[in-house]
Amino acid sequence: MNRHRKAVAPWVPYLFVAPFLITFALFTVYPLFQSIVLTTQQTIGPGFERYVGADNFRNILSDPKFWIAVKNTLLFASASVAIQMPLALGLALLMNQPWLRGRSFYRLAVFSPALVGSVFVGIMSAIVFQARTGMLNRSLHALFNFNPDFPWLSTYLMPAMIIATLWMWTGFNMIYFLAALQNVEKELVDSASIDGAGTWQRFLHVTLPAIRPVAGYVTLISLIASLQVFELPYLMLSRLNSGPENRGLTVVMYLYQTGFNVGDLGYASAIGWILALLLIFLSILYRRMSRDERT
Amino acid sequence: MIGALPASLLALCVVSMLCTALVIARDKQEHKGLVYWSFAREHLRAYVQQTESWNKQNPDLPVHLTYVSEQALTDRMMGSFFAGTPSADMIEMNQGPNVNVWRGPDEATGFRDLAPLLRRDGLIDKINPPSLSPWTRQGRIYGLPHDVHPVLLCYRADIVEAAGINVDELTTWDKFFEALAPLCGDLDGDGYSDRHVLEMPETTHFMLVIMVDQAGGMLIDDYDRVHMNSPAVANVLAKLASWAAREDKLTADIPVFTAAAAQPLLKGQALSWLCPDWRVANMYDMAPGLAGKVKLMPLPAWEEGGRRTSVLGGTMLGLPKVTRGGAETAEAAWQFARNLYFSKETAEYLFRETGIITPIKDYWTLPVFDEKSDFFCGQRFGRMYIEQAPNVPIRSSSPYLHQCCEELLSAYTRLISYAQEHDARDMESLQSEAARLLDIAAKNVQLAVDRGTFEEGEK
Amino acid sequence: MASVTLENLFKNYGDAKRPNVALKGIDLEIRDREFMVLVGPSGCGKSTTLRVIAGLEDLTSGRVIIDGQEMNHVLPRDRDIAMVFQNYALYPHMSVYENMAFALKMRRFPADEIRSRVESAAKALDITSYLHRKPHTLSGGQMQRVALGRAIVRSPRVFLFDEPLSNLDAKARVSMRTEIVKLHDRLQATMIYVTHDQVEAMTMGDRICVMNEGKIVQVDEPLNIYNRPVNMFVAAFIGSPQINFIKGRIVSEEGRSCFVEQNDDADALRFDIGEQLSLRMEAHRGKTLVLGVRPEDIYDQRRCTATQPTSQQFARVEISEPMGPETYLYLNTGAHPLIARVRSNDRYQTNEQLQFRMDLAKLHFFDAESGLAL
Amino acid sequence: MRPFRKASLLLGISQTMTYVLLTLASLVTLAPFYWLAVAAFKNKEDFFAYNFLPPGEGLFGVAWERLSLGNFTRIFTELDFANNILNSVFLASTTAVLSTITAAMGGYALARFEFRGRNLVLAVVLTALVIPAPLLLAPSYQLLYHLNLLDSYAGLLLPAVAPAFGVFLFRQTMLNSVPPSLIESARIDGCGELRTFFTIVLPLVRPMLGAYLMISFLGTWNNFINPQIILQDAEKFPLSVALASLQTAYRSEYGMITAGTLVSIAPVALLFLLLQKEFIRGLTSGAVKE
Repeated sequence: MNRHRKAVAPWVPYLFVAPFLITFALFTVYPLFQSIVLTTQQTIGPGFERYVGADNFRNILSDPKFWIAVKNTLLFASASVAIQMPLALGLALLMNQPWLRGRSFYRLAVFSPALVGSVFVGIMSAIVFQARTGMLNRSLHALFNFNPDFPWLSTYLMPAMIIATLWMWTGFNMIYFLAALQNVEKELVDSASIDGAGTWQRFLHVTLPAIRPVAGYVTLISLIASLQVFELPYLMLSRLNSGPENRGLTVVMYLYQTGFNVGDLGYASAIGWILALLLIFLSILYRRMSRDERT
Repeated sequence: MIGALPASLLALCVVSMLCTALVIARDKQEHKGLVYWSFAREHLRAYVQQTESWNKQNPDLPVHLTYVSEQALTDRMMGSFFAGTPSADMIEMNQGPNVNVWRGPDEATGFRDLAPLLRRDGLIDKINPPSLSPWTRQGRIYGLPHDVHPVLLCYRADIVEAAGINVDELTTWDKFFEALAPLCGDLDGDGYSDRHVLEMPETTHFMLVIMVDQAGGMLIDDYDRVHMNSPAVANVLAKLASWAAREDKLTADIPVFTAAAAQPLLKGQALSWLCPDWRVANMYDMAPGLAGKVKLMPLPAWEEGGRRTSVLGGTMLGLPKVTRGGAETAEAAWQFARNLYFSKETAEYLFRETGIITPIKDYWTLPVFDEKSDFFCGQRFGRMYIEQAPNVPIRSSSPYLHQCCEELLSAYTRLISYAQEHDARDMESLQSEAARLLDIAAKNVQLAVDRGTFEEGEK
Repeated sequence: MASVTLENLFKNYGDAKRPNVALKGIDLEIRDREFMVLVGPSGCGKSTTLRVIAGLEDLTSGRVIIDGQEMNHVLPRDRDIAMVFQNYALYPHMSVYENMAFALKMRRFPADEIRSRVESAAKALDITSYLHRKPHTLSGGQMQRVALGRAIVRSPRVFLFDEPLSNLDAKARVSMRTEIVKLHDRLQATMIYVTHDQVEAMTMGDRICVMNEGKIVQVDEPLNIYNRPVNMFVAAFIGSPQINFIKGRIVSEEGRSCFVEQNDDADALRFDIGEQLSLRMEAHRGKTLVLGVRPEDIYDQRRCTATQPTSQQFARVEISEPMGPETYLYLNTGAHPLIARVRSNDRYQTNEQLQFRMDLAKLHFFDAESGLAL
Repeated sequence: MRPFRKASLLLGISQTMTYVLLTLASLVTLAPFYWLAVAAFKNKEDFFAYNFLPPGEGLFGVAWERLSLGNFTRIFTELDFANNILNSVFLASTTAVLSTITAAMGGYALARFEFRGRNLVLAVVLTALVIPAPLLLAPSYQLLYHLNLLDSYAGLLLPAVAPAFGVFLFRQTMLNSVPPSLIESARIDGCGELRTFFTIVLPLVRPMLGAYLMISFLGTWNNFINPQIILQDAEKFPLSVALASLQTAYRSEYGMITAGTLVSIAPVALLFLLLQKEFIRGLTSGAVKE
């Protein structure tokens, strides 16, 4: 057989992936496998482990606290994505007006919270949402005579968390939508208006379908990120407290608590894998849907 | 070749290399000797003198006092216990969420059992017995108690006494609430109540647990048996919920323990608040404006003649089993810890700086505790706390304690909603609802207890 | 300068189980200084062949020989070739000068040598005035000139062109076409040029290699390809408008040979093919075959001054497209459509009945089954 | 004439509405920053006493004399803040540079090379994208312990060097904006593979490079759980850990927390202003084009 030599030496691709692959294999893939092993164990830290088979999964399914975490996480994710996407799109549409002046200022203003990081948003939310003395209640009371003791951090913990997330990420997603809108072919919009489509119809039938791939991508990323929400409630509730009636308990927070405070790495890994499977399922679903759309 | 690369990458490269050089060039602190972690700067300040004299006498094993924030301390301590890696030689930790330190059999616990040492050195009887309880697990003592933390009630003497109320007569909570309720309500006319009888946060369980402890309602015992669904606990919850849910809301949901709490107290939003000894320093610092306006009193009892105090929080000094120095430094660490915790100077300093009273009974006679305080209108508050110190309730060291507290808080908030929807003054229905909610709570905790396979052998 | 020999090239993109064969035994000899055009529809393997020559693609089997040297194991950069890409492949962050100098710099040419080479190439291509501009400020035609310049400065043994004009507008395409031809004349270099455009193939190539489905169909000089296509594929691919195909048979009628369209329709074509053709097609009498007639070999009866034998038929004009000097007539005989290319002397009305003739000497016949020319 | 005037009136209203809405949105997003900035200058007593500036006799009815730099001087004198800043800059810039280069190289290989095992690597990367990070915290801690990397910068840097997300982003970008013909052209021009990567490919993905540097810098800068768990020695602490440790058992130093937050936002804000254009273009280059 007369093998023709490739355009590049066969080791070249490996040279490029090697730095990534080696560290990735060591610090991601290996611990990942380790975590699978852990799901069959109950531990007190890495030192004490006992094989329990499928007990972890069985216990999780009958653990009311886990289901509260699931409920909270789903509520948080669906609400924040459902509000965030239209809001981000709306802002992007406003900012996409050709005659708008000061666009870069508005863009920067709306985007700026994403710079701060969820650590600071968490700490800040803990102060801002406080009853009576917090900035939010104080402002709302001054403006609308709103209840100054409104319990954001207890009864309305979930809305408070959603508001904090909206504040933080809406501008970030708006950037994606803005870029997508600027990529919509002007001819399409023009031809639609010649065809007699009103503003709303143009948006519905031309603009929206054109930005759909981006919208899908942004929605998926936001959904995955918000299903993994952890740092925000962790710092907002200052650590272990998951709020009254566990109102601030999310799946990843429960994972962290059981793993790092209780020390049961097995239980934590099992929780993590349940979440991971859900996320994998979601992204497969998304890929299916976007593939169907293309064909 | 370099010219083609984006400036941002190059700039960061330069910054990175520069910082690397600086970080490498930086002097390395040598941690020879014993490392002492504490979560509180205030404590460390009290130990400086002792440490300096120790270091003079033991130049080979100097002690390094290190402040580590509570979160970081818990994370790192648990991390090193779990991994079996050395952390510090002495760890001063706060009672609270880190109850999981006590999970599993003794071999799984990161701290040394100090009971044999305490007995050997004849020290065990010097300590106020209830103060040992949070650090005692099934007969083993894992830490030296730092404090007693009895709880008194702090009240706005300026307002209460101006209204002609004599607090000495208010021996039970019922009487207390009844007497002070008329002072409360909407003062500025915006439609929202801005004066309440008692600070009782609905977001954290700490104050709630004080009340339950005072009433003698132990949540869970040392052998992980759940008792939280007892009538005593139900009674406390029902009463508190009744006061919280009334249309003239008598308890104030204030974010306690934060600087934010000081403002409502200054403004008189709460007429009284539960005040463990350590909160005194907190008030000095956060609300100096309260000086001369507040007084302390023993807690009103739940029943006539009942306990007039409770307990909240606590610090212990533990000696981790795994250390860098191994067995050689272990005895030195014990020496240092014992000297520190059983020292008169430390006891005095701590009280002066933070209001915390010592668990060493011998020192309770020190004159410092009889000094009059201007902050508390001339009261000898040290003495008041010490009088209650022997009466503080016994506490559990169950690893499930924290979960019990959380479940208790959940039951409480649910009960408040129930009371708001029904009749907030119908104690009978509130009590039965409280009992029902507590049964659920107890069942949830029991589920977690049953899950644990490591504790099985101990039962 | 160099010759290029391709020996039995096979290229399988898939694997043994799921083959995806792009080249199925390519044998081709490109002579020194020749301008060879590889042409064919997309997916025919012409670009793959070019990339194999460049060394950008590995082979499943076969040999690539440049100037007698086997190149299979030589890296692209060591083959001494230059390639011009469809999308110009200019480095966007480098100026025109830097783009042209890049390959020389990589080969460690001395700086003054680089400068003189780039400048003379720029002068030849008339791009001196924008040597210091970045590619994105240039028009498509200008960019392709730069790409050409980049190839020229190297003075490689072989130039490879991968559809270099297909991204250009019509006008630029025509001017670049002549530019490249002139370049070939001046440099006297071996050039291999891939295109799907038969006009480029006809006008530029010394020889044309028509490819289809991974195989070479015909290699010949342009006019030979046009006049003597080896099969229906080549006949159809080369020539615009496309050749007309009519399926039918040659039958004997009253002692004469007639072509009869295979169609039940009353208007089916039927005409006498004359003696000469009759003799030539003797062997194929009665078989189903395909008649090919190029549009320019169909005449309007009124304008026909031809002395050569012709057929005579009627058709209806469906559309006439005046192209300037000539007009394309879309005719319908009633049985099927035909395209004719006639002089623009006359005006044609839609639906006008037209009598037309076909040049019998220029008729092509193909086997209906194999498609091969008869 | 009339319908025209009506149309322009409508346009005027919608323009005004747009400005009003955008200004409102900006106010909502900026208000907490304003609060933060003001709070950093307030003393303990005023911190929660007033929402924004304390009212007084001074200019604009503000008690300027009650504001001070006290919180700032305290973070630098009472804490080792300068050292924390150095640590943060070191960690963030080194992580950003290293992870950007490895991610770009990996993404390039996955997008533009054929090699055995590529699809496997790709599948693992895609899976890793949806793995919740805390799931790896426990086994990673164990691993770092066995590698003797606890309480070392290497223990923080090495795991951060292999970002699945970065490789994914760079692969997308490479597919979109690095035409294969350019690489082939470089190959024919005699350019080595590494050189092609650094001189041809990297400049082509410049926006993504800027964006990813930013993302990675920001992520490390704000990361707090990993350094908190992995580092033991206070001298090695980055800003985030130092700031979080201001929330102590007996009191939370909110004045110092806000001042520290303000100081720690400044470098990222500066970096963002510098990289803004590339960041926004790069961020979208992975998603917008198909």
